[in-house]
Amino acid sequence: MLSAIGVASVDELFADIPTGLRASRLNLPDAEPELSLATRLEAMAGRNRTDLASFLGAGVYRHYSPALVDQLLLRGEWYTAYTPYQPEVSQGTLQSIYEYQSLMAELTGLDVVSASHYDGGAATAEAALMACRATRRERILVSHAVHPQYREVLRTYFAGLQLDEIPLVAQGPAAGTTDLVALERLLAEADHPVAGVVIAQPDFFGLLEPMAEAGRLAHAAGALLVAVVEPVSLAVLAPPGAYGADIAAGEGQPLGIPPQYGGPYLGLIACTTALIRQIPGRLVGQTRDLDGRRAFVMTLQAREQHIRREKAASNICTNQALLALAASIWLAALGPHGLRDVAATGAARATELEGALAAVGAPRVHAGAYLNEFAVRVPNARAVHRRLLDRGVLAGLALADALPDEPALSDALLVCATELTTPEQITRFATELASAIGGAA
Amino acid sequence: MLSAIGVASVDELFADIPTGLRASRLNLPDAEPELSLATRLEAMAGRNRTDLASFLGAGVYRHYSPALVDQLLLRGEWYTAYTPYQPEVSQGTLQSIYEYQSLMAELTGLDVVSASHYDGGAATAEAALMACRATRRERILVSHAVHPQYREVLRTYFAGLQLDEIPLVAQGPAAGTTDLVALERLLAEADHPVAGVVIAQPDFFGLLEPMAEAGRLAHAAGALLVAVVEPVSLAVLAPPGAYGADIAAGEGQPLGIPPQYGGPYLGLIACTTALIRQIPGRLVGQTRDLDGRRAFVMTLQAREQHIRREKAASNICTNQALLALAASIWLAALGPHGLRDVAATGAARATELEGALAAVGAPRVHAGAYLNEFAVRVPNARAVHRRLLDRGVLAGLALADALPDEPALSDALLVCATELTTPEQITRFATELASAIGGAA
Amino acid sequence: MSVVGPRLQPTIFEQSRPGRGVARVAHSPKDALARIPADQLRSVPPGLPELSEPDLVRHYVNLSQLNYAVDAGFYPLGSCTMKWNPKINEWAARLPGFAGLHPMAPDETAQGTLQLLWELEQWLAEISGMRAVTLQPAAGAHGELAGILMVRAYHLARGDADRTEVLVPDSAHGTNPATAAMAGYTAVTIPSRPDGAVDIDAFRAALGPRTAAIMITNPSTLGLFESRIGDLIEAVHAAGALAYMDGANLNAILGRFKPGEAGFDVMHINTHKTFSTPHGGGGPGAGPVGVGERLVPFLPSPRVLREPDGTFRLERTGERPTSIGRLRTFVGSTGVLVRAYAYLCSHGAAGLAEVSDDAVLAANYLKHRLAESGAYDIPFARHCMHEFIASAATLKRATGVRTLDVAKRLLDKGFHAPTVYFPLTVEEGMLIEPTETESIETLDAFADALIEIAREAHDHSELVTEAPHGAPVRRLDEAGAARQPDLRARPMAPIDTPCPD
Amino acid sequence: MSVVGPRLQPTIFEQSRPGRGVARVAHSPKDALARIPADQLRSVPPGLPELSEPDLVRHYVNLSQLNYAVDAGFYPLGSCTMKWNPKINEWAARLPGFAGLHPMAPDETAQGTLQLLWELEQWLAEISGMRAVTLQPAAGAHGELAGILMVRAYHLARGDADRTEVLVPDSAHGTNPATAAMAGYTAVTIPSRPDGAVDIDAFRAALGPRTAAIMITNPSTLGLFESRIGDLIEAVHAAGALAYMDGANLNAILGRFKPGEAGFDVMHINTHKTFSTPHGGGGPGAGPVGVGERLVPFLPSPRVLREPDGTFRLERTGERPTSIGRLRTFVGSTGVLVRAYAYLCSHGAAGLAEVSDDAVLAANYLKHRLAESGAYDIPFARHCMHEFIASAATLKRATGVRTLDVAKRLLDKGFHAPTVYFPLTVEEGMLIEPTETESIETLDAFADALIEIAREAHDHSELVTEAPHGAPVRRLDEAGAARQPDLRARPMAPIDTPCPD
Ligand SMILES: Cc1ncc(COP(=O)(O)O)c(C=O)c1O
Ligand SMILES: Cc1ncc(COP(=O)(O)O)c(C=O)c1O
Repeated sequence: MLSAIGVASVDELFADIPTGLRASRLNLPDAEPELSLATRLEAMAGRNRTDLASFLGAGVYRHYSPALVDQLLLRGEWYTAYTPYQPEVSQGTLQSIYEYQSLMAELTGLDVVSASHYDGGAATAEAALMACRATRRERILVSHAVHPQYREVLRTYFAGLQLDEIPLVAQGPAAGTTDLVALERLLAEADHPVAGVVIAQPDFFGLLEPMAEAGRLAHAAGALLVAVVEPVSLAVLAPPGAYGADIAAGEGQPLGIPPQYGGPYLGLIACTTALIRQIPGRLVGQTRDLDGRRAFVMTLQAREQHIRREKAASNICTNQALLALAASIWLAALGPHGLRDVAATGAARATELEGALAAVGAPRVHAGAYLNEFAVRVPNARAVHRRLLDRGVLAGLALADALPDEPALSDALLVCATELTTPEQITRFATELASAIGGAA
Repeated sequence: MLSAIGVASVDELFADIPTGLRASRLNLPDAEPELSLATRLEAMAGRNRTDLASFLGAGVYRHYSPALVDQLLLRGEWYTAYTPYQPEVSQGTLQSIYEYQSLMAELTGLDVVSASHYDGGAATAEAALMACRATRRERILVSHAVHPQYREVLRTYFAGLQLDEIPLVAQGPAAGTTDLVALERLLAEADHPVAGVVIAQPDFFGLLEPMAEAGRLAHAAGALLVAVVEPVSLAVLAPPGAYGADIAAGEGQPLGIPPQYGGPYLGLIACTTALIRQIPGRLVGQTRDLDGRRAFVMTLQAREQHIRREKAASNICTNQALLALAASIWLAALGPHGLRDVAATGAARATELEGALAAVGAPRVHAGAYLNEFAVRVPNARAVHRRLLDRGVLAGLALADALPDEPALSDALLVCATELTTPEQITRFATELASAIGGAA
Repeated sequence: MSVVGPRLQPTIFEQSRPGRGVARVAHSPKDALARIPADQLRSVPPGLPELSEPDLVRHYVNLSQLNYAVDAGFYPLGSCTMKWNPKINEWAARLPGFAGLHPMAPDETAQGTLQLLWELEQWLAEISGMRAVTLQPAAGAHGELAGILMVRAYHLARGDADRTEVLVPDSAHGTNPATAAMAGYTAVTIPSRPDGAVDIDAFRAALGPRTAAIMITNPSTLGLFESRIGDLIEAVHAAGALAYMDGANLNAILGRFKPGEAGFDVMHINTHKTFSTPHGGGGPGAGPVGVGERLVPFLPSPRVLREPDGTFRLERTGERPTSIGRLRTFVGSTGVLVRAYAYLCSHGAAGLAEVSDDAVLAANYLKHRLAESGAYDIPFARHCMHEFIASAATLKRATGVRTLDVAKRLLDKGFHAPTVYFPLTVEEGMLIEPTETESIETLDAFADALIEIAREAHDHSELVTEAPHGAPVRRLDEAGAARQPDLRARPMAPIDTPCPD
Repeated sequence: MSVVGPRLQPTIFEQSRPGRGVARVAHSPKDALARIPADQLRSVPPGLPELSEPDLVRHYVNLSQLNYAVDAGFYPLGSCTMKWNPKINEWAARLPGFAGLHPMAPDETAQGTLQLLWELEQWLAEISGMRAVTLQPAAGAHGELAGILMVRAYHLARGDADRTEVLVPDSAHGTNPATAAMAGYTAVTIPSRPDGAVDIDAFRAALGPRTAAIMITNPSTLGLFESRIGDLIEAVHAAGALAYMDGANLNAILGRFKPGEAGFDVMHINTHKTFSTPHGGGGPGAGPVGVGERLVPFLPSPRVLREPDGTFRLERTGERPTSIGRLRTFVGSTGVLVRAYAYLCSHGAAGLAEVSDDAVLAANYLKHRLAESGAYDIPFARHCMHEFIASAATLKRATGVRTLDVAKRLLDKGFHAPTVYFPLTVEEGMLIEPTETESIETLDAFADALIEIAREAHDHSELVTEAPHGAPVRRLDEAGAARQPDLRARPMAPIDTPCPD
């Protein structure tokens, strides 16, 4: 090839790099043959402890993934294609995204679904920005019961905009949920008109929020309601479209995507048709080809960065299409009854877990209704959590770690159950907890 | 559908089954949903101990399988197709078999390769029967150093024919290999003309046999030489075609196929062009389509049961095509240098192993050359073997179990090394052996 | 590249270029082979191909797309039961504990697999109505060999050495007579009745003191249940012979008919037909064999045994001297059997009965659609089991279009063809087996396609006789392939060894 | 069914039939939801489809075959670096210890992954010449946002609040100006030189006290290395601004140019371009960001820290108050990063340098083939980096055939099209990036195809303007799709709930 090009060495091709700017030697290890790399990676992966009886959820939930899901995802035709720029040879990807949009529309009750965002936190931030664009206002209210890490992401994305928190009800049956009185007050601040109100359902503590009422309050003030949702819960919980949310955002990981230490995940954004021109990210629509055959194509691209550049709805380009496909296959493999069974079995196991923990002296912190996750009060929660870890039980999340500023929660553990939680694991947790509480006391 | 067919119930469709012969109720468990089945199977598989430092070979060898191999095998287009009866829509399978035949021809140095048999033992029996057909004789001589379980299979297949064993050299540098003097004597028995001589290379003890000389003796007596080969060894050892074997048979499992407790494996049979009409099993040949395009098709089917029925070369129908594909992909992924590295690294590790075991008092039993497997003398071999198992070391095969009738081997272990054997495992084996010998003494 | 049409591929040898391979394992030490005598070493290295990973993977991805497969479409290949292969089965067989287990591993390290095998034997014994089951055979034909060798051992054990014949109908699968011959018997062919069905009376007539066994497929290869099977078995036993059932068609009768209860002495089961272990482009499969009381002593060794303490072990060599011995190196095609076990557990008792109900319903529905259309002959009007025969005999007389042409034209319409010209006893026959896993939409689409082909045969017969038009290749020169066999490629590029670096 | 031509598929909703689904998990207890207030429960169940396993799997198998993919063929999509995705990477990411790890798992249970992330940061810092790296961003654009937010934090931390502009060339990827806007900056577009290349002098002229940063892609989106980049960086720093490098084209310069050494303050890396993590039909990717000394305090949290005892941990919330904070919920797209790590280790130092050598060699070879043929314009004659621009401008004037037509015709010839009309600054441009993993046979076949298309444009232009002819669909009505957006299917069949049984 060199002689065809007419150079004597590859070095000549790099002549444009000024001598003074040439790189120092790459100080890196030598190439590792596949066998030794595989052996080393297996050992590294083995140092992670994924063998624990785990009650940790906090926004990431393990669910059963039927064998067919990953077998299909391993087809190179899916994962080694790129953005469907040439739709004639990308109908697989395009139709799968259209179907993903349709599935999410069913779950959320909202008609417009974007073809994926980075993850739940980033999607929530994008949804909040979207509310600002749609209302031409610059202030967002976010419930304190939204996942603390989502709130951190919101703060990062809102560096130049205004972000205020809605406090929680402190006591009584509604403790741990968004304080609607405070919300009404914040919405009423005439100098600072609110673009959107962000509330999670279920909230970070697993509690069910008064979404419909919050929506009425927001709308009365000309603001949009952004619901942060957990998609598996939507098998049984009222969907955002039903309680008047304008935008739903959330984390698609529970739809059969492995936890894999934080990503790649699947950011969900759905909205009403009224907001279609404001939604960030890719959209796929149905159309026809020259011969009249149904086909699918990326559409409404005038919202996107490659057309609108600095005026785009978002800078997103690469998205999470493969995860959207994974979620679609998972949902289609479970079907409506299977998804309901997953959600309801999680709730049933959570009821058992609540009983078992209460019986050994760890009662719930809050009184409100929950689906499959809840906080329990445990003396010396952090020490107990660590002790249980040594006994092979991952006792959920010590809330003192997640919300260090809230002394009221310093002795609480956030625990969850799913259909993968077995009665044996619950018994084991309760037994170990009993002895740990005794020991730590 | 029932009404279209014109019946009131499915039961009517089964009216032909006489009442007296109807089945009793199926006394079996209820259907198990995928999640609970998966959980149970995982637990069952977990009860097998595949975490041991293993030195067990004895005809089955673990080798590194590059990640691409299984990912390709999981493509449904391969494993959910059947025998390529419609070649126009089966060129994938057909070309892959043609390539398999070509790869095996390269390894064995023999030009005709059948498209797979059940496993090494069955292939060896078929090869012996083939020698009988080709020579119109009914007597086979099999070396006592052929794997004892292959010899059992031969006996089963030869229920009506004559099968004699060739004894081994008992002492000296050739101990453990086939006794050529005895072979010559057996071949000379005029009343019982010999169809074929079956010798394994390497033999069951890992030793290299005098194949060329055995071939000359066989041919001088009008018999064929059937070489039982281990395909990975053919990267470095002289191939059957080079030392005059007429037929090669063997186990293809070492070509990257998982041990999986005995199967499915890959029976190899290759032969010289002279024997093409006698080879059992499927053959794929190159041809053209109506437009002159190159294509592949099953050929010479007049040898097969579906055409020749009771006069067929064998009753084989379903074969091991998917394993032939697996072996082909594995070989192509390693390439000539990779395969050599696999074979030679096994030999190098075996040298280390020999040294380490000799150093702790377990010297080799035989003096002859070996590739990557050999027998060592260990006092109380069976007890030591069991004791090492408790310490996480699978110390090869206690020959007393495999060859119970041979007191000379009752204190011997057959051990092997491959490229997957690590220096740490060798040290561990030697250390544990030293303490076990001490303990058992 | 198949998105713009399937691409024929050069062979891996044609794609090979020296130096393109990937080093997957570390180089071996230079002196690794120094201790091996030079005359035992290879002088010319094997001419394996050297491909980069992209070239290699693309080769097999593109080749795979030249295949028709159950994972992509309907495959009504009669007698082969190309049913759906649930994906959990593939997952299960790959579990490291199952896949990584050495077949000579000490019993105490193999309890998971041994238990699975033992339980699978119980399932199959219950389903077949047999006393005991061996999982050892690698395929149906291998099971037949096991069965007939047990028959032989049985007679010899009773000192009954004169039985030299096995009776087989002419409609039998070729493996039946071939097996009889392999086991040292003379296969006596019993002609079928004019209607193609097995002739029970002809069987009875041929039975005698030389008869070692009959081999019969029930439901028959025509997809019909033999209602006089009870009489035949009685006659066989009266003649001192044994009755072998080829169980390839078991998918029709799960929960409805247990061959062992009906008096059969021995039968094989094809897991790759009835129990959804995949066909793999020609294999692997597994051919478990069930036997009645009389043949239990002769089962192949090693059996899987359950100890009083609930642990499992393999029978030791020589432990049961009546055994016919080993049929293969190790205990069985365990990887296949794990899949069969997963399938059985997924279905359970009721689910298995439903499998047969649905398979028989689907076949009768398809048969009805074709009969009603008048497009093809349906030689046997009565209800079929899980498959049925249609024939293009009338169509051929009218248009010159043969069954083979119809089969090729089906490929153009996106379907695999049925089994054609089997059994040999039916003129222009096609054996159509939809299996239980196909939707009514698929069945209808297939019937519509067949009916349309018949119309095409009348209107533009060359559309059919020159089919397929849309497949990667057109019809092949099979005679040429056999005349001048080209069975292997030759490496294109010289091989350097040892490694060039 | 694609063996006889790709098949368009009905949607999963159209294939749904009540009762066809498979029960994959046990039914939940009847009273599972009794404790939840009715008004919080859903009244109408979601209309998810109900498909049998065969229908479901076939749907996705057949759909997949409608895609062009790197695993099946050549994908020279400029700027996207569609290189080979080694299969070991997919295996590694699926290891249960990696895939099953919860992102809030206590540090002591996550040591394997934490070590991998920490080591990967070191690799990337060494490759980029940067002081430190964050692995958090989910894609290139996300990395840009992280980078520009750090720039903003840097200026603010110095009390320098008047910098409101980010300078971006008009040839930049759309994400650059969009990112500047998202971070609250005004994106100032700098026109390119007439020859399309970045205009360093125009940049220098626009620099001033309002400039927060420049964002520049080097090698440029034309595939040219900016030889005056050193001067520009100097000018940027002299103006008190920072220099951001869009590292999407890093594949050209591994081991040859380290942006950090050259003075860039911040850059992002696309693992899904340079380090072979797959593109996944549009994602996921990962966009690690490297920073120089000055920006280290502002890196997103949490960072991965190595303790003196050699263990690893995640930074705690609030531990480093200068941080710009979190950009996403958890630490990063770890599953993608495992793949990148595997890729880096497989290559090692020498292998990575070879990647760039081969990528640049392949691009120059292809460029030479096209230039020599005269079939297309090659606007920039000098040696290119890993990609180059060809143009159909002259061809269009002669034949009316546009770059878009050439792209569509390439599909018929079995190749994916290059990136067309990007950067926007070149008339009828196509950005061709072969990557390092393609063989010379593939490069030649692609060049031959392009040259043949030019010939077709002259001889039978409608062959080209009406292409593709062999793809599953012809050209689409994109305007219609936007005019009347149809963004979702509606379920066809009513849904029963709870479960019908
Ligand atoms: C009726 C019948 N008998 C026997 C066999 C032989 O089974 P196998 O192919 O598994 O050896 C088959 C399958 O091809 C068959 O259909
Ligand atoms: C030059 C350039 N910059 C930025 C990006 C954005 O990267 P991503 O798509 O990962 O967000 C891309 C990729 O599309 C690119 O090519």
